[in-house]
Amino acid sequence: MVDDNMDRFGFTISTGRQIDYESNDRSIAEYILDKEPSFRLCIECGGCSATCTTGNFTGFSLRELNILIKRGENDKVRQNLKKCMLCGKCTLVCPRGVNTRNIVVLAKEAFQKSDEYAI
Amino acid sequence: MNMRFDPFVIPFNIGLYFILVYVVTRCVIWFRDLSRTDKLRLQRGFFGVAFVLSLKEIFMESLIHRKILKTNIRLGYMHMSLAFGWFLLILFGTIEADIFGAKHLNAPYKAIFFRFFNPDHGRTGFEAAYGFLMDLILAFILSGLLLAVTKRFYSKIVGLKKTTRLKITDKIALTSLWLIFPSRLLAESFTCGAYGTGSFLTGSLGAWLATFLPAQQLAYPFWWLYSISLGTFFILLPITRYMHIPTELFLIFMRNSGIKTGDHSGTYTEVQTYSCSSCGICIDACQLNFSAGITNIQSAYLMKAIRNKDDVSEIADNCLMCGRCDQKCPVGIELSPIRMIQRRGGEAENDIRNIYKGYFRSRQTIISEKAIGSSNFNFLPETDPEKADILYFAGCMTHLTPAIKNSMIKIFEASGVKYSFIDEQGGVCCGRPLMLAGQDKEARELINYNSQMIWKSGAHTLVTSCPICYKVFKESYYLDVEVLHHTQFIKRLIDDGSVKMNFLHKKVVYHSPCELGRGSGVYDEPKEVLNHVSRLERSNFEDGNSLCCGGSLANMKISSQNKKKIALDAANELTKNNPDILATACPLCKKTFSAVTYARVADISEIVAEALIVKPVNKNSGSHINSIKELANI
Amino acid sequence: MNKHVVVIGGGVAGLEVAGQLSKAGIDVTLIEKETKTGGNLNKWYKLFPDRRKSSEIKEYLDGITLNRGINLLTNTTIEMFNRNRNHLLITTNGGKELVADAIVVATGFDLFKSARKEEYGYGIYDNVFTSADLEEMFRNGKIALANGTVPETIGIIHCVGSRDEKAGNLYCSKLCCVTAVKQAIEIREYLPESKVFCFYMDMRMGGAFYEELYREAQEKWGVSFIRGKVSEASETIEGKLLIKVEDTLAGRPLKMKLDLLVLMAGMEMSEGGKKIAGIGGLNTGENRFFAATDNHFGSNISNIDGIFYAGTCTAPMNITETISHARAAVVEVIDYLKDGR
Amino acid sequence: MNLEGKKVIWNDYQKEIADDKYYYVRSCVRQNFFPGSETAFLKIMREELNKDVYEHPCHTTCTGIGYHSDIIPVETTMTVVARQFAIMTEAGYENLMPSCITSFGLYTEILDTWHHFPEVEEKVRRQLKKATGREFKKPKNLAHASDVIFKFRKEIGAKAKYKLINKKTGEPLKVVDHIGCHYAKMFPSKGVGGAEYPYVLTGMIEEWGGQIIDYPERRHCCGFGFRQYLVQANRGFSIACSKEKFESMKPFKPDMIITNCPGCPMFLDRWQYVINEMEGKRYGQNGEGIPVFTYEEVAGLVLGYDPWDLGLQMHQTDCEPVLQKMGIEYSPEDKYNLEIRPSYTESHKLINV
Repeated sequence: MVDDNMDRFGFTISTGRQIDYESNDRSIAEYILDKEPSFRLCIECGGCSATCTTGNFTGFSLRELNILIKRGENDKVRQNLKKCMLCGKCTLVCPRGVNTRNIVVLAKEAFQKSDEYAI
Repeated sequence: MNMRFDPFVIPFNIGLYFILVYVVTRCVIWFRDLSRTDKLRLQRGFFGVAFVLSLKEIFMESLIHRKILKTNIRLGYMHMSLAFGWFLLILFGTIEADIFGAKHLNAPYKAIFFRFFNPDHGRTGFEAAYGFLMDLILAFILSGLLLAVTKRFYSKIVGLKKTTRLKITDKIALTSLWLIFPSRLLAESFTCGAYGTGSFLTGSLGAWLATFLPAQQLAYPFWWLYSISLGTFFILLPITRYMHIPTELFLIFMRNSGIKTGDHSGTYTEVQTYSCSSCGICIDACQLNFSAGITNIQSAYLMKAIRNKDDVSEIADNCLMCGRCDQKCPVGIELSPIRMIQRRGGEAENDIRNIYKGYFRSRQTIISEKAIGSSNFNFLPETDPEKADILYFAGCMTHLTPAIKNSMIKIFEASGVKYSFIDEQGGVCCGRPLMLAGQDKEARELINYNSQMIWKSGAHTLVTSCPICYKVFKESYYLDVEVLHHTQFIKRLIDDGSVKMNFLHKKVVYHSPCELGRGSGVYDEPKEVLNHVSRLERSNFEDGNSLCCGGSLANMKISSQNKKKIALDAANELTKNNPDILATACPLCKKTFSAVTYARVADISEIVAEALIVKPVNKNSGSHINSIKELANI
Repeated sequence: MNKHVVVIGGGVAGLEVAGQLSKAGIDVTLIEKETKTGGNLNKWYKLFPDRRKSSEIKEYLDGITLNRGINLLTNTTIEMFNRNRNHLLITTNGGKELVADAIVVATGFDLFKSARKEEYGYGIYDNVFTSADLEEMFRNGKIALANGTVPETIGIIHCVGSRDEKAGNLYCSKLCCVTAVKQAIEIREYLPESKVFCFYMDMRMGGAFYEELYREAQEKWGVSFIRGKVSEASETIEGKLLIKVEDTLAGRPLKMKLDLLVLMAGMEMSEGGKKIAGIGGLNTGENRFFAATDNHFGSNISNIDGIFYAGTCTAPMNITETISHARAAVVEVIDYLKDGR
Repeated sequence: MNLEGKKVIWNDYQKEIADDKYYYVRSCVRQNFFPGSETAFLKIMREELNKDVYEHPCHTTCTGIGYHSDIIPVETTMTVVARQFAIMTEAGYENLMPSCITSFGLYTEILDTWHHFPEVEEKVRRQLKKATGREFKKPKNLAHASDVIFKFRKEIGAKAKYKLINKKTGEPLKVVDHIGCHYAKMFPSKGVGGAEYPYVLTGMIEEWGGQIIDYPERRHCCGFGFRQYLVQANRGFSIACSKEKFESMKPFKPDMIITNCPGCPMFLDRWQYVINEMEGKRYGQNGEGIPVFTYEEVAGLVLGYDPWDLGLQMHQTDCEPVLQKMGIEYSPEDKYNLEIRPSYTESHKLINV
């Protein structure tokens, strides 16, 4: 269909980057919030991403993943989560005492449980 | 007069023969399920010294309960009086029946209900003396029983802060157990009262009862009660925690034959879980309990949950893996390894529990292998480390405590050994944290990556500052490289005189990190190093008994508040006599403690660096070459 | 004879000044344009950070003023200033002449007129309210939409009329962030089922116990904080408010449907203040608030001899700061009245 | 929705609109794609309202399209605009009335720039003098053609043969207004009703019996965006913008869209067709599109002009549904019957001056 449009018109209707809060699925976030309330305390300071070992090698940012989970933008999270080495430096630097490692573990769990996202 | 048989013994007989058959079958099944090697071990053990050792241990632990006695005298006495006392009762009862009975080699019930079948036995002389002995043993048991009953209702008495919760079948079994000895007492007393026999306990009690009660008529029902409670207890045994009584014997024998828990659940794990008597000593040992007030995840509960085939994931993950319970467990169950197995496993399927399942259990295995999906560390760059004899791997945590890192560099430079700091720019995680989260597959990827790097460097020694790394390098990396924690390395430098240092006149107390101490058995070197440079003071929590700082990476679930509570308690304990320095050998411990205490917290490497006499070292002096040789144990 | 000081403005600052001066034995006339004193304090039901009732503050202030029988002129405004040697002559709207040895200007602030941020549709969309409107709802103990139903999703927009060149205010009103946090918590208390979202540019939790309140809002009340300035609101067919914002921390634009929108209106120099500045020739700053002669030592002193400032007519302040500033003004006045006169 | 609130804002945005003697400047896009509109406009101004509307054949594009596509430097644009002013000055007119919103925006922007930077104006004057020997006065009044129609909406309403009312049901037609971005978004004070809640078209609709509907993406660009459309690679974005608007207005079941910018009707009209071709989506009722009109066309319909004289056959989304609702008689067979129509020759005459 899309290619078909390309042939006929030379372009297709672009899809926006806008997060549509209502239509997004935040079940993953709810699963985590339920089991790890400290998830709420994140103020997106980025300390975790700054110290992150994986972050040294890739664009992996736990801060970003945290917020994407909360917004229900789960695809990117699913693709990146497994890069985490669980080394725990993030937990050590977090100024809000967020149990970051557990968030990663729970997120993996949650994805595992919801078929549509299974890693 | 001498009766042959009476119907009231039937319940007892049923129970007795049932349990005998049951236990034998279970042992056969367990044996059948063992791996080939373990089977061999067991066979060899049976005809070897292991058998003798086991008998000794069984006597010491299963009857006398030495370990429990050591940790908690009252609790120990309780277990001993019941176990050992009952054993004696049976032993001497059998002998009694054999000597004084109508004929030799009686059926068991003849011994158990001897007094019933020989009511007017024991009036004079040797018989009386023997009767006295039997009464004595009974009194011994009853005293223990008294403790047990009070413990149930008021556990403080036996010095336990927390006592395990029970399921209904346990309750029934417990009551029947409690009824056994009182009913025997009364049954014998009434009989004695009726016939005017019996010794100081049964005799006098019987005589007194007979003064106002129809002893003759009352004796019989109590003999029934005695028999029934025995029977019930035996029947229920397999589906209650009391299964630990027979299982423990088998466990002891297996252990002495050299069988280990390993990484996957199997017979040995199963036997261990059934050997747990839920004595609750692990609950007392657990800092999550006495510092953080978390009281539902201790090993006793884990064992129970596994036995009941509950979903244990919540319990299994909420643990510091400090290993204190392993150290304290009187039955010697390898609790942490079992917990790790649970973490590796996915959720166990919740199968319907019923009496039948209780008796004929399916094999104790993790149902679904925890599925985390293919992990993805292929972003890690190709490594080409510089060649070196000795590698220094600081570890992730050490990069958050630069003082340690810098001290180590200072020490390396001073010693003049040729080394290479492989994770100077921040390295790749050692893999242990993933393992502790039960994600072995992922951990293996990192292990392979680091192994590559270490192998390419051609080093013969690997020094790390982080006990977490140390443990995994030592246990899970297959390298022919000697792995040393920096405390061990410093010890060597001191021994072969590669470094000289002043004596700091400072009061130091040492906190042994879990992963280094209990985890890897490195207790002495750190203390020796500290002794060498400072005044090392003893604390109440040394070596195997040392506390956890609470910062452990092993606990995924604990909140930062609870971590703090644990750290605070531990720090307060250690700094009781206000030392100048609270020394540790782990960056994580250091970080955790620094946050909660005003005392100076320092890693041993820092203290050493402080005391170091930095002298220009002649890089190619012979002595230096030797020291390298020694280091490498060439 | 006794000294006489006229205090203009019967809000927190004015009342405190009047009270302290009369305590010091000085005759005070307090001029208030409204029928009753209290000023903006009356608009608030409970106060951050400890959520005490504003009426308690009011009671205290009345206690040190009205009940001490100071001369209070309500429904009164100033029409003219004149100087006669050391005396300041004031003409009120009623044509009343007052002779004062000193004047303390405590004209306070006005809330930013939220309708000026047209894109948020205050006064146009039925379910857009200001922080003050919400306080009124709290006072009446009922949070409801225009059609009387209970809102489920509530959005709070920070910095409405503050730090906004388009609104002509470059400064930070300081109190809106913490007010938003306080009101978010209160909403969750009234409506446990509701979800509350705060849209902020920066969380400015400068004051004592502000950050703790912020933490409580997240931890205990599950309030979501989204970093981004809402660009526009519009009404959907089902009467919900569709807002557009960039979730700057996710780096993505975001649209969301809300039942109710609360605008954290900023603080502006009051109209009364502007008028006084005009007729009295008092200096005002870029931010249109009164300009004190020295930011550090003279924050109460105006460019005209004998006229002093107290409270939010000089800059946004919370009540604690306002009262301190008022007391400082009293010290300046007494000092001024002493020397040479 | 609280109309009172809107009125408050409308009061803040009153603008002065000259009432006669206009210098009319045609629109590149409009005269090509909706020629009927400008013809109708002139007819209305001259014949219905008896206004003096002057236009000069030598006036050129304002270069707005090139300017907004970043291919013409602003000074060049200013000089070209200065030339239009010069021609107007020479003709003795002072009230500039562009047909194009982008021109309107551009003129406003230039005048504002000159106001703040007189030296720029001076430079432009020199350049124009050098290039063409012309000199100019700045217009006394600058109003978009739609402003003027807004000004005389009542007069037009008074002469109305049809109203924006569904003849059958008697219900007012639901009308979506779309204001060209360059009308007021740059200079809200220069637009009737400002930028957030523009009143210029709303006023006409109300006056002529229709009911204006407010929908979430009201403010959104039609999708032209100049380089967004002109560069083929960007067209996906252009059409996405239009789609966003259609999706947003659909639930309100609008009967028609009315615009005051030449580009907007073009895109709102043509993109409806393309979206339907691509995704088989239509946004009007019973499988039809939503007819899109220029304000001139609507005024013409209200005054009872023949739809085909207005050039409604040039629309890609059929207008018949609205014609039927309004109860306008029209002959379907004449739709594409391009015999000379008097109005055309008339407009040709004008151009051949």
